[in-house]
Amino acid sequence: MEAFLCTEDLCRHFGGVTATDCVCINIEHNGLRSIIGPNGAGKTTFINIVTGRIPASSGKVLFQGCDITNKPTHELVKMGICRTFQITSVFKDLSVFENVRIARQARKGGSLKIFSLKKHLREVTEETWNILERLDLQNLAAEPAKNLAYGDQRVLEVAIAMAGTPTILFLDEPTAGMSPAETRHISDLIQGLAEDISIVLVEHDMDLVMSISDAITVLHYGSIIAEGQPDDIRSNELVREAYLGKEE
Amino acid sequence: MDKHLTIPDNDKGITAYKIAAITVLIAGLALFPFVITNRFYISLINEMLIYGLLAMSLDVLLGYTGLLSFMHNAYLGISAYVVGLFLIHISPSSLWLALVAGVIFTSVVALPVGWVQVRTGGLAFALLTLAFGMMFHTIVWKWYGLTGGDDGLMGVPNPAITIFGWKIGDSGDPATMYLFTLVIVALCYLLTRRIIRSPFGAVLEAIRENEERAAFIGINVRMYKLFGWMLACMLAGVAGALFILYKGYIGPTTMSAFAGAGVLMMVLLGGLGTLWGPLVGAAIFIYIQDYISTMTEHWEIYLGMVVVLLVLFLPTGFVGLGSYFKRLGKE
Amino acid sequence: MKKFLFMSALLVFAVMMSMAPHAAMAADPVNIGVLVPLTGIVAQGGVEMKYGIEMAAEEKGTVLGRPIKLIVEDTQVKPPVAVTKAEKLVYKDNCKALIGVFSSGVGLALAQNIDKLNVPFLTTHVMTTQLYDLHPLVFRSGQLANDQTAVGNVKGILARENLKNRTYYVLVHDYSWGHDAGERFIALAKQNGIKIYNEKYDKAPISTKDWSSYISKIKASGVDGIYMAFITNVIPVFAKQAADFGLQAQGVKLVSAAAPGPLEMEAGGEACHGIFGASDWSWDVNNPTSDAWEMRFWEKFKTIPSDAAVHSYVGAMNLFNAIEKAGSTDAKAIADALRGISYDGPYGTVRISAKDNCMRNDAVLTETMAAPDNPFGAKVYMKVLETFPANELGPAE
Amino acid sequence: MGGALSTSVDITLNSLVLGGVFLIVATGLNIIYGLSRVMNLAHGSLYAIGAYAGYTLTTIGFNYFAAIVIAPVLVAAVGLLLERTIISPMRKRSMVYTLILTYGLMFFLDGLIKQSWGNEPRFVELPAMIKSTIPILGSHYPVFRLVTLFIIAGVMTGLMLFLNKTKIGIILRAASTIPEMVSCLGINMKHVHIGAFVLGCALAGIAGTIAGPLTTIDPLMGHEMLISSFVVIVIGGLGSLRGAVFAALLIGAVQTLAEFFITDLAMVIVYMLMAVILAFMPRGLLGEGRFE
Repeated sequence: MEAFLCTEDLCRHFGGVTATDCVCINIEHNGLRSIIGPNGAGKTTFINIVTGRIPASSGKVLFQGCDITNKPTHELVKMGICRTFQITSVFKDLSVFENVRIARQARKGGSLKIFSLKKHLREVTEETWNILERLDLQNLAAEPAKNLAYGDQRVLEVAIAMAGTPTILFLDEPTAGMSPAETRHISDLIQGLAEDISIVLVEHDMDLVMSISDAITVLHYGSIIAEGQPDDIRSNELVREAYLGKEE
Repeated sequence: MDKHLTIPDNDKGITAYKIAAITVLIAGLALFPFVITNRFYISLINEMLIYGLLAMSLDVLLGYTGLLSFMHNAYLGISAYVVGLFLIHISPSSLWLALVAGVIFTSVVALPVGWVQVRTGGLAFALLTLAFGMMFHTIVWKWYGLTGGDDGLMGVPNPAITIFGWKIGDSGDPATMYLFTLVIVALCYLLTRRIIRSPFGAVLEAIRENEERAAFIGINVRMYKLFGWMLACMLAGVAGALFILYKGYIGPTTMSAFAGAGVLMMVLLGGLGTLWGPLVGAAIFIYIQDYISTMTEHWEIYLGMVVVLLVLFLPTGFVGLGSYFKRLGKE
Repeated sequence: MKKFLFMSALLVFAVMMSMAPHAAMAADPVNIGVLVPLTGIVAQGGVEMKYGIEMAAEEKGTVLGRPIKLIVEDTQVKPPVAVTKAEKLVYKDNCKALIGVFSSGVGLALAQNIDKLNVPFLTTHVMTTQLYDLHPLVFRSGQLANDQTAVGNVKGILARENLKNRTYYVLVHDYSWGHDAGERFIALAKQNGIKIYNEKYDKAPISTKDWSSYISKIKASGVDGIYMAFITNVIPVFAKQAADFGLQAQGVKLVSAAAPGPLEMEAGGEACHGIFGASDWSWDVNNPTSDAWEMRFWEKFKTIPSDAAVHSYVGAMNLFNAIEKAGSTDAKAIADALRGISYDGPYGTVRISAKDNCMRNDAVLTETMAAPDNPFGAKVYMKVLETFPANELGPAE
Repeated sequence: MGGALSTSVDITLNSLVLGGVFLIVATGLNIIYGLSRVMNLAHGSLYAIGAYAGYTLTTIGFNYFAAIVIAPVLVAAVGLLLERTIISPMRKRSMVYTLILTYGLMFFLDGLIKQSWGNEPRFVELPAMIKSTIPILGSHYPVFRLVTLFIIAGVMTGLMLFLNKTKIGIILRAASTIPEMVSCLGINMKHVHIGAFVLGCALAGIAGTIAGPLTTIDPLMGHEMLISSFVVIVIGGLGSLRGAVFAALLIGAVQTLAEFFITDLAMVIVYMLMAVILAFMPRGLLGEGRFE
């Protein structure tokens, strides 16, 4: 069965340093795959290449069979490949509602209308409210994004990504800097999403990863050292070495 | 109304106060030439309106799309020269044809320039506008045969202003020209205000706020930056056409780098991202430049001081004053 | 925000109201608009023009029994600024005539707007030949026009052994006056057998500050004479930089299309020695009227009397006499009175020709050199070598 | 007296002198931008203040060489005053406001120059021994322009030694590449910013004092120099000192040749090159430039 999204020998060099070393990965239609690895393992670089933020040095990225390597970001998003960032990236001065609405409008179309008013795009407005309600942000709708608490801003960013009706969603350390309560809220949310779309989660919180992932890939120095179910990974010798170093 | 169809706060929309304020303002400006028949003030307000339109067009670029242009007055200059040359050489009476020719030529020039400009952002974009602006300035300054070089364009006729055949007056007469300018500037303002509040305008604001996130929600950032650039240049083209009709003269100094940065100051004086703020900013700048300079030779010192103090203590400009005090009140 | 918007709309409206002119002043004095460059590179020339006009107004006292009120505005030698200031003088300050203006670019731009302004416009330092018979309300009574200077310079060169058989390199400022001065000299010089190195004369932008490449080009051409048409302030600058390259030391002679002002020559110092040029006057001219005028000017302003000042003085006198002769401040009446009027001033009779609205007067050929002792403390002065009668200068009448 | 050889000597030396002045002004601008990310539009006015300071010093009795040392110190003092009062609060603000602030500052300084020194062009009295010309390959070239070349070379080598050899210099260079790291090493970034701005202003002052006798000293001399120095730092690569050397010599040569052969459109080609580099090679000629 042809993979939903797969990469063939994807490489990326920064000068002499190889950040991504011939990674081949297959991602299914839905379900939650986590990518873990020590700091500097090349997790974020991998996501940056796949989502078009930085060009690949060599190798291919295939999405539903067609080659999307180095395509411009906005075309990838139109195909349903969305992401959030390690450092929260939202529209600070715009209201929470506008943050999600503009994402919805960009995805649904209507951006070229220069004479009609925003409220004339009825479906966009309605769908925006639905997303906000699903993520429990509706009572913050009028607040400018910059006034939100850190946790809420992370949730907003997920909302923005969801407004792009993604078919595959890359989440780059969504729970970084969150309180346990907020982490639980996000992980329930992610699990809910994973039912109908494919989620790729980059995360350091091992308990979270082990508890909700369907499959885990472990990166170390840019290449895959282990892949499989959470239980296999927990007991895998190579993974422990990568994290804890060799026992003398 | 169903909650799901309302957009919270972001669009105050047209309220009674705002309509009243705008009508009072436009009525006041329209009655002005009949109340005060002294042609000096009519010309002064006329110049304020024209530079206000130019400052507003720069605000579309800077305040709404977040792109800083050093020499936006270059596109005013190009349009003014084209309209002037059209009136001198092609047909001295057809006003509307000249205006359209000016705006179209400016857009035709602005398109390829825009295509190169949008490949950059931030400081590179600003320096690129300086490079292109100085290029146009040097061409106009050196092409003595066509543009008259340092002397500027001489002998630009004043065609009659006719709307659908009905002759309103001669564009040489300040009162008629003033009303003509007022109508065109008001139309451009209302049109631009509508565009800014449209879905297209929302995309521009998203690009201003966070260009990378805008790309990551599916916006073709370069294409929309180019549209924003074209809108700003076309409005500057209209301002240029009005300038040559009002002043009957255009020279390289109007297109210089320092006049360009002057327009930047007008936008700041007025207030970024408020669209009508720059109109107020232009009025203040012209008032200082034309009126105070008759009082003292050293008006530049005062203008420099005003700008420095403004940037340090009141970055939101005079128009932002209101929200500034409101915030002070709230804290 | 809403309330604020309403308030600011009223504010703008109120500001406009406040600019309305206060109660019309008693229409007692005759207002004359003076347009001179008080900032920019020719500010010194502008100040001297202002002094000349002020002196004339003071000595004339009244016109039509009413005091003369001068309202001075700075043109910054920029055409758009001059147009705005002229509008202010005529519409706001109700001036009945405009006088002054330095540079042809500004003069021609104002002449274009004269129908709107509808007042007589007497230029005292606009040398372009385009002013001949340009407009019924536009006059010249001041610095010689380019054709008159060309005649003076060519005659002066032909009359001097050490100037006659030189090859001249023509370098001009790149604007209407510079081109006009260059073309006039080259045409007349070729008729009289004076050798010209570059008949397609070289043009340099007005903003040029470093003349080294132009000087190197002149050195490369091996000429022994330069005919320069620069704005007066730039003459000593060019002369000094040419001296730095040793041009004058190697015997190159400089002939100028415009006469530099005395203070600029002082600043230039030795490098300005040996510059030839035709002009209307220099304080070396000695006749009773001229000597008396020099002393009055020196007592009043304590600055070296210059031709820019004396032109403007004579021009102002012509204007005041014309208003007196016209018997009213009506623009057309003053204009008609100006045609044919004349004034016996420091450099003889200055008559405004009825045919082309421009003045005719005697001219002198001068050479700059170290000044003899003089009451003004000048170190450099323009020695009068030869005088040319008015009928040899300017288009036939 | 003519001859192609002597002309080429003239052209080369003239373009070297012009390029040298561009280099010093551009390096000042580069140091200020490289270290404190402040694009100083008032740099041209500081250049003009340097020229006027040199002029006033020579008129009140200092000789030319003393003036060349004292004037830049005065301009550096002005720079320090400006940095402490209006530039440092701008550090955290967006680039747009810094540009507009320095533009207002330029208006303010130009107005002050006009008020204190008036509008007429001023001339610097050169010491007698360097007023003459000496023959080089058949062309009489002014001595003081050669002296100026040596001064320019001296200033640049001094600067390079300062940046490469002294402790402060290394800190300045390090801070221009990775400001965050330098502050982690316990170096007070405030002093680095002050040092950079003052050094940049001093360089503008030196260039002004040197250029005084070469060109006309009038209030507007700073405007053109500002645009030329922008062209130089962009083509050389923003913040790249070595890039500025090549770009300055290139622009100096193009401008001198354009004036010599009266090709009007030469400067248009320069601006086109600037546009191409900005759009397609933002790191500049040597690929060392960086846009923040």
